[in-house]
Amino acid sequence: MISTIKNLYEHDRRFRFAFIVIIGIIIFSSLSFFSPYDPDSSYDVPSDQSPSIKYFFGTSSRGQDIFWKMTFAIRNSLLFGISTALLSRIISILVGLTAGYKGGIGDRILMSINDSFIVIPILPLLILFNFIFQEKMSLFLLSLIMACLGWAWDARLIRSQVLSLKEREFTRTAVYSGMKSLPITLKEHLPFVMPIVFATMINNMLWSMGLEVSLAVLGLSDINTPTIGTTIYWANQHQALVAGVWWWIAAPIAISTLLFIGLYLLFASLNQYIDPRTRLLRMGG
Amino acid sequence: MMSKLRGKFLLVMVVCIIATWTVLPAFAAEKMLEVAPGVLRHETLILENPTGRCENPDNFNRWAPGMTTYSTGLQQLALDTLWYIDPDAGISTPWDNSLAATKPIYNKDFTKMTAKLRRGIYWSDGVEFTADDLVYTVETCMAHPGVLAYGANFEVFVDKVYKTDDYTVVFELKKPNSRFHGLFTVRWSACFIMPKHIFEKVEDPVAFNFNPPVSLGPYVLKDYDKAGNWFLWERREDWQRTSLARYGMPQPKYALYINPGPSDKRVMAQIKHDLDVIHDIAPEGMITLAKKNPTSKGWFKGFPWAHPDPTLPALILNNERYPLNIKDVRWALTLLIDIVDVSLASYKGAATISAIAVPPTGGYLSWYFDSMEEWLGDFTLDIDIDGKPFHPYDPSATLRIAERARKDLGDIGSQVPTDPAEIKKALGYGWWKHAPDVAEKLLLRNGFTRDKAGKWLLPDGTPWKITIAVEGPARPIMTRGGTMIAEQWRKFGIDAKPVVIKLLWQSMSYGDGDAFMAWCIETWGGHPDLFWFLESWHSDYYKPSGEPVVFKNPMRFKNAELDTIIEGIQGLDFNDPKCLELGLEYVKVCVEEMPLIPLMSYNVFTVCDEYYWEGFPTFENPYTNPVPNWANSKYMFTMIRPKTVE
Amino acid sequence: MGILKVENLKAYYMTDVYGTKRTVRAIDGISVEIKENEIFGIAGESSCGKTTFMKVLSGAVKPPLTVVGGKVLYNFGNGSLDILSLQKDELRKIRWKSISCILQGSMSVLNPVRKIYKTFRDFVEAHQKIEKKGDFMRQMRDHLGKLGLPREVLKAYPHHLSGGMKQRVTIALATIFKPSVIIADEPTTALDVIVQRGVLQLLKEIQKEQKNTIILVTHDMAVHANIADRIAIMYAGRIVEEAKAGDILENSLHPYTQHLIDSLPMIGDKSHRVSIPGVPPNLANPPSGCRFHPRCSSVMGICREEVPPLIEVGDRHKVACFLVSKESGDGK
Amino acid sequence: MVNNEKLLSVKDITKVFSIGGLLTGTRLTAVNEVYFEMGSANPEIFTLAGESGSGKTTLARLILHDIELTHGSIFYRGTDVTTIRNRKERMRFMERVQPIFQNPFETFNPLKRVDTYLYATAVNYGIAKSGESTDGVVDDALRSVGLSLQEVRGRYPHELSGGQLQRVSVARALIPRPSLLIADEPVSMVDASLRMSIVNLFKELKEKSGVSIIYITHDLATAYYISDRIAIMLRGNFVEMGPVEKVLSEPLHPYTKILKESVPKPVLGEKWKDKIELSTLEAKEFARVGCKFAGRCPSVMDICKKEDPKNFLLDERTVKCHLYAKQFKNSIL
Amino acid sequence: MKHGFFFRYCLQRVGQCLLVIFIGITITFIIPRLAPTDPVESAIATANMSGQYTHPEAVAEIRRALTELYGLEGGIFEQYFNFWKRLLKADLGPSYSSFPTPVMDLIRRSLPWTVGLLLTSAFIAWAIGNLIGGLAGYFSQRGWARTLGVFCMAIRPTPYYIMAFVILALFAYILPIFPLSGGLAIGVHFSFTWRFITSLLKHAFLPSLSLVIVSGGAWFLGMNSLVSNIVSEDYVVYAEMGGVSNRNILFRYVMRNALLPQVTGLALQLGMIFNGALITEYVFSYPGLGYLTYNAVFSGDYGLIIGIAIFSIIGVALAILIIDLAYPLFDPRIRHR
Repeated sequence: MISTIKNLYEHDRRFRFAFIVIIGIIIFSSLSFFSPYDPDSSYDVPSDQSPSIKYFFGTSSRGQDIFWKMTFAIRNSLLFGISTALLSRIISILVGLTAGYKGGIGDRILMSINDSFIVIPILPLLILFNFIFQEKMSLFLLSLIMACLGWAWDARLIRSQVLSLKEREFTRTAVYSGMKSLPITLKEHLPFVMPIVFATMINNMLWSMGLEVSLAVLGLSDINTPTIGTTIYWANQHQALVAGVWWWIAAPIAISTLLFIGLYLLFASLNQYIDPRTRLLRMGG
Repeated sequence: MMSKLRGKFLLVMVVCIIATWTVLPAFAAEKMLEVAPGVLRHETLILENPTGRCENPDNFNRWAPGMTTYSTGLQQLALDTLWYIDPDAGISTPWDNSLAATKPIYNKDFTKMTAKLRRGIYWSDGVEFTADDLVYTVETCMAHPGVLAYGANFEVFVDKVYKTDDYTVVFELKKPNSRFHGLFTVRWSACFIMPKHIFEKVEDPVAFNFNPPVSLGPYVLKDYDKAGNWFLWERREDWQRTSLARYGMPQPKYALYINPGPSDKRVMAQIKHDLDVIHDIAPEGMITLAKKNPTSKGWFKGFPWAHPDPTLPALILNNERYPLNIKDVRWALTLLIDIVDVSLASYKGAATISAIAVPPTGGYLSWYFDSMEEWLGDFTLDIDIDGKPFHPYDPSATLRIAERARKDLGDIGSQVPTDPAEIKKALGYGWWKHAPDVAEKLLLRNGFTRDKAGKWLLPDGTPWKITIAVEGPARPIMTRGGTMIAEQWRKFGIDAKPVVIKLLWQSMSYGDGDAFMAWCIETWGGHPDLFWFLESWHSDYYKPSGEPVVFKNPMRFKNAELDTIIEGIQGLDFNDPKCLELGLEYVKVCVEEMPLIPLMSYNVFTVCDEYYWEGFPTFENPYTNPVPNWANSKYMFTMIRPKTVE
Repeated sequence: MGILKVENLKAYYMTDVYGTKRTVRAIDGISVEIKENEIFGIAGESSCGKTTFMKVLSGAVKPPLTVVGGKVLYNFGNGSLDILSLQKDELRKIRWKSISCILQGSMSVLNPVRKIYKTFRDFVEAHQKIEKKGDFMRQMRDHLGKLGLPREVLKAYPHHLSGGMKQRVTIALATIFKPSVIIADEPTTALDVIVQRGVLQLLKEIQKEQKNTIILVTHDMAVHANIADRIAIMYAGRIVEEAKAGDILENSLHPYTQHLIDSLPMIGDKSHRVSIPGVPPNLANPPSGCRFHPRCSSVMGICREEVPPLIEVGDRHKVACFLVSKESGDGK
Repeated sequence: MVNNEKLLSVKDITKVFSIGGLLTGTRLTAVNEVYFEMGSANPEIFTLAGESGSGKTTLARLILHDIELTHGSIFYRGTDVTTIRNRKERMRFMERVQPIFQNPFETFNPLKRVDTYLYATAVNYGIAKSGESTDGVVDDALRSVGLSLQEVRGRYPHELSGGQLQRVSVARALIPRPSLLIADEPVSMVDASLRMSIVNLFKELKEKSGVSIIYITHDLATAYYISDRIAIMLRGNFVEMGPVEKVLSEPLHPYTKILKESVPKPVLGEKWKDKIELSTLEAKEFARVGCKFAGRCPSVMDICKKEDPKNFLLDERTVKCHLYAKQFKNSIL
Repeated sequence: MKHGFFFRYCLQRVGQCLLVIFIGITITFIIPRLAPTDPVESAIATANMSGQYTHPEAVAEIRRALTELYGLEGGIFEQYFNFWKRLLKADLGPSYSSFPTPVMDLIRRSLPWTVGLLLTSAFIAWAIGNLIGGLAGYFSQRGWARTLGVFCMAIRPTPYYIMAFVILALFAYILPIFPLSGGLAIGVHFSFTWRFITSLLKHAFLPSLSLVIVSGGAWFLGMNSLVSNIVSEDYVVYAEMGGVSNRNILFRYVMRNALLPQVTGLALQLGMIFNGALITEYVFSYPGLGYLTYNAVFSGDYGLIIGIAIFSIIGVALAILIIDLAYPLFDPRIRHR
């Protein structure tokens, strides 16, 4: 693990940049544990102050120091994005591997369900879920629901990859070595599927965090939990865009843009690193 | 060589395509001199329709269920009814006999009401308006009770309705009702009169679209958007044959009601002078307009700009829920609120606060607030602080708000009034003290405790949790205020949380929650009578949680003293001065019991742009309510004047 | 001189993957001269550098492949031309007109979503203007007809064609301009024997008719035996023996060549045959001296230390082995 | 009961693929009523030879029960293997019949150490119980192919040569001590200099360990070199089957003749003389009614284009060609 | 025989499509039944909120009348059965917030706007994103390609709401070139006149631009990486060896092949239409389905929400079906195999 990072850090410029950015953002979000203000308190500082030495990112119209507020927001959004992405990755890997490897009726059933999830419009569904759970709708629950809705396309990608892996001779070697289906998919196929998993992971994070913002803009998320979405929600409530409090919106966007370029490059370089072809080259093949 | 050339050619082509695509509609940049073909901008008043986009723009049947086009100018400019009460001062008086020639005439025991109608009023298709129309309206609505508007009301009360001549209609009532005329009295809206000659030809008045609407008001529908974004009205040639003609000619030849989109866009549109009357925006938007558009005018000349609606946003507590059923607890929660912060959070200080259960608007300032001031100062809670009874009223709260606002607003802080009398009128009289120590005592004596971390526990030792339901972006001001209150309670150690409930009014109706940031007290504004909303507070109409409430008692508040007051008002004539006395008694009961925590009037940032038109109603000249979706905003049309645009 | 002269060519793959630096000496000092109008066969096993050699010969040198030293000189009748020092445009001009290629894996060299005639057109258009579409189609049909291919293939997609047909189509594509040199890298490896026979015969006929030089690379000695005029044997990035086909097959001098030929089974002969012992060398870390020495049964001390030079022993018969250079007297 | 003596008996098996092309769908008979037997008394090497698309790999997969057959039956030592349903039966079958694959570099997952497959095989078939005895079993198997555990342990596929990998592959297949190996083009991806070592290994396995082998190849030279019997396949049919010396030295079927002639020989002066006819579209040949070779057969007759020839028993072999119908009446099947 | 296969393939795909639609619609039927929404109470609450006086006794009467009118009786299975019965007659029931207007009418009114705006934008974005992405992937070493890449990466995480708003502010306010809101100028109605067309284009431009930037960016990134894989394919290398011009290689060899997976992606993108539309139409006050959804959300009209969801499901499933059936046009290999 550490040697991997070291290796990448030394030899991949993209990784180096991404690594520094991500670490910076992680440090930034963990600063939330040392925040002098509660995540939900307001009017702690003068409102509408533009960025300065005293308030790095300025203050909001709600009298909050945006710097500290963002530490919470980024932490929550990041956790939200990661948990949604991880959960949906697990589902899509399970479905993709099973459907791809088992084939037959099981595959057809799984793929029909899968396709249904592809065509269901997510936003109206999330809105309906919001009606159902009302005040019980927490960020965690939301991530759970989104994970259940956001796996389908990626499962398809994984499945098609497994379909071709299944035809490769080493799969048959494993079969004739007496290995059972599950170990075959997990041990033989998963490593080849990982690049897709990583590539879709970043997309899924983008997607889920984007939807979180959309829901927040519509007032359909937990407005007490600071996230990128609720930050924009509150800024909106105070008409920050026309009122000229641009830093209230610029701060979350700048950080999330940085975060995503970081994540994108991180996964791109990581993907290249774990790509079977490069792995072979690395091993001297 | 060849391929090189082709490569360049391709590049040029791509650039061209992109360039055309971006520049193509650049010739769209034309100055808006015409609103629509033939409709000149300077002859047109453009107003915001706060309903936004009307999904079903073809339906103008104001009486049918599920109609969404009432604020498109329909109820403001095309419909009319017997009486109007202005929430402010009115052109002459708040009361206006519109289609009626006189005030309502009741018999002694209020079982019969006679309405005299004005003569010489004509529908836009040339048919004269007569008693037949009124009788027809009542009968048609009664025939579809619960479906056509007011039908259910008529069914409850009206025994018989008939005309004695073409200009006199008599209502015989099933039971005494001293407020029956209220059904035909516009404050926001009321039962409008149907054109009999149109509706009687229709098979099903419920499914009828009433398109194009035949107008009884001074404007007729000229054109509308099939997609529901705009509605254009044109002044009637025969505008003199309408009730409004008494005040002169409506000045704008055209009125355009539009959906201008989210509030940021309304601000942009007004700065571009494309929107004359904004219905409402966030206080920050108002401040932006105040800074950027010198012709933008609010109700007040400067801070707090907003027009106070005769509506009282309050923290509606569910009086059935433990421990909110304990008076001490309700009071403790009240004393935990620092109204200065709430005002700043919700309105940036531009709130008109109210300590009592009536909105601080229109005539109510003198009728109720002036009258109550002394009593409130003397009022004590039955708890001793330092051996002395505790006086919770704090008359200086608004002064502190003004001071804070002045500081917060920066360069336009100077607009905040400094004169205490002026502050009173603009920001309200006073509020309850922020007294956590007293609240603590109130709670402790009811057996509440704090745990080690300082969190409050219920007497049985379980943590105390409260949710405050807010509506989210649908009502930003209240969401902001509710969130602030939750924060204040939380800081005191109560686990309070604001939650966005999309269907707030529905869950409030079922009593599904602890506290709701909403309103259930609405008044005439221009008339002191409270019966309008108070009637439903009577214990006869009480509904327990789980059952939907009837009308305006979502607190589920039951009080014998209040019942007496309500019954008292019911027996009095609408204009009897004793009503006000009983109203004051009601206010006292609410102070004692605190069934809901009154906060402020619903200040609406209705901003008028004096670029094309001037003479909009203001606090100095409060001839009508400027809020453009209210039916009585029609009076504005006769009072404004075109401004010569350079 | 001949049409192609390669002088002490060295081309290495230099990779740096996350700090793991590797240099694969795929071609390590090759000198060869190829005459006009002959089929020159290059034989060798997998990863002996023969495909790399073809890449360099066709001027397709892209990182991580780097030419470390040497020259590749062509002579198309107007002076010698070092393909490694040409500008992109100059290279494009001589490609296909003077040098064309038939690549290994004909299955994937044709654009799968393009009809054959369109691919032909792309290649032709790159070098000359097509005035009329009709003329062009007629020319192409004629060209295919001469090669004995059905003209319908022009309207087909690659996936419609069998592997052998695809390979023949690529041959047709490679010979449109009657290039002086055709580089054919394992053109028949993936083909069935009957098809292979057809393709090889086709190549031979073209060569006869168009009088061009074909550089044919394949690991299959039997193929060389059937078609090549001269054969060079490559081992681990070097040429170990080069001679007329007959000499290689019947009078080979290098132990590797001898082993290779001896190990080939034949129908009608069930006598025991053995493989060359040991494993092919790793070019990232090749053995010292003669690269064959770890597997050679006649290994001597000198073989481990010095690289045997390629010397001419008979009628244009060259060999790089100390056994031979000792016999012939000196190491010249 | 009769089948008991036979190691393997393949009866009339047919495999039809439905190729779901969008506009031109076809049913493709990849294997057409193939019949052969392998005795259990003496181990033998039986070669399936043919060009690509002849159905030899499909036949191998059918015998291995990797794919379902359309009809026919396969008996292994008297048990019908087509009825295998559960894992237990399948394991028992795989213990006896093991495959060797074409590409040694593909046989093992490039990201895994090769020995893991050896250990997995030993453990899964219950050949070895404890850790040490597993080492022993694996080492024995490797030694029988001329390698040792030491050389292989911890190595990744790319660290071994193709020849070595193919040996490991054979070693793995040998661990459950099968009596039949099915080797699908085992040497086509192995360098020429190493090829013979693998081929010799098969010979050795047959002779010393008594393992029978089905050797699938397109290379007639190696087929001649090691096998006892050979079947020549063309578009799913066995066109000629019999002892290898007979079939390859004096082929009867025109296709076998052309095939044999087309094999290039590494000797001088044996160059091809006449041009040959090549098929342009494979699919056409599959769809052909009558003899599949009729399209390019030099001795084609009218009947060839109409009727599928029968198998004629002739000179210790079967030939599927109309040419011999007149000469011999004693057709089988 | 030959047609049989095509027919069977189509039948199979259509069957699959129907199954998917069935499952999708069933899911959208079930979920809102779990929600505690009550259209009758919503209607009464709305009237109540808007300050219309109702006598307490009259409220009960209204409640009774509306329950009957809305037809909300019966158990869940009965409702489900009736739901399908109506659905097969293309009836989605009444909208509660605009009672008794059928949901179908509301959707029919809004659908052309959304489909027009989003379909066009999706295709433009697809075309431009892939074109530029392909160019940038092919010339990946050039400075402009890298700059574009970074730009697209930066665009993606920007919340769409903000992006749309900034575009609006820039081109309709700061540089008042385009109208602030709506689908058509005031007084303009559907007709085949120059005025109508320019008005339509003018109003559609900004919303479309915002969509194009966002999804074009995604296509760009996707195409970019696809191209960088394809440039090392044999047929590309071979064409380069044959001296085929860069332009031809780029378009006919690289992009043509890279487009194949992007075609499938387009089908999916069409599915995102219904998600993307909501915020776009809200910001630009564009009178399409998204705005309708927005209103439905704020009035708790779940009948309408389900109606829109059903439309979306059918639309997307059909889009995928069509692209699947048309795919052989793009990939000749599918036709054969």
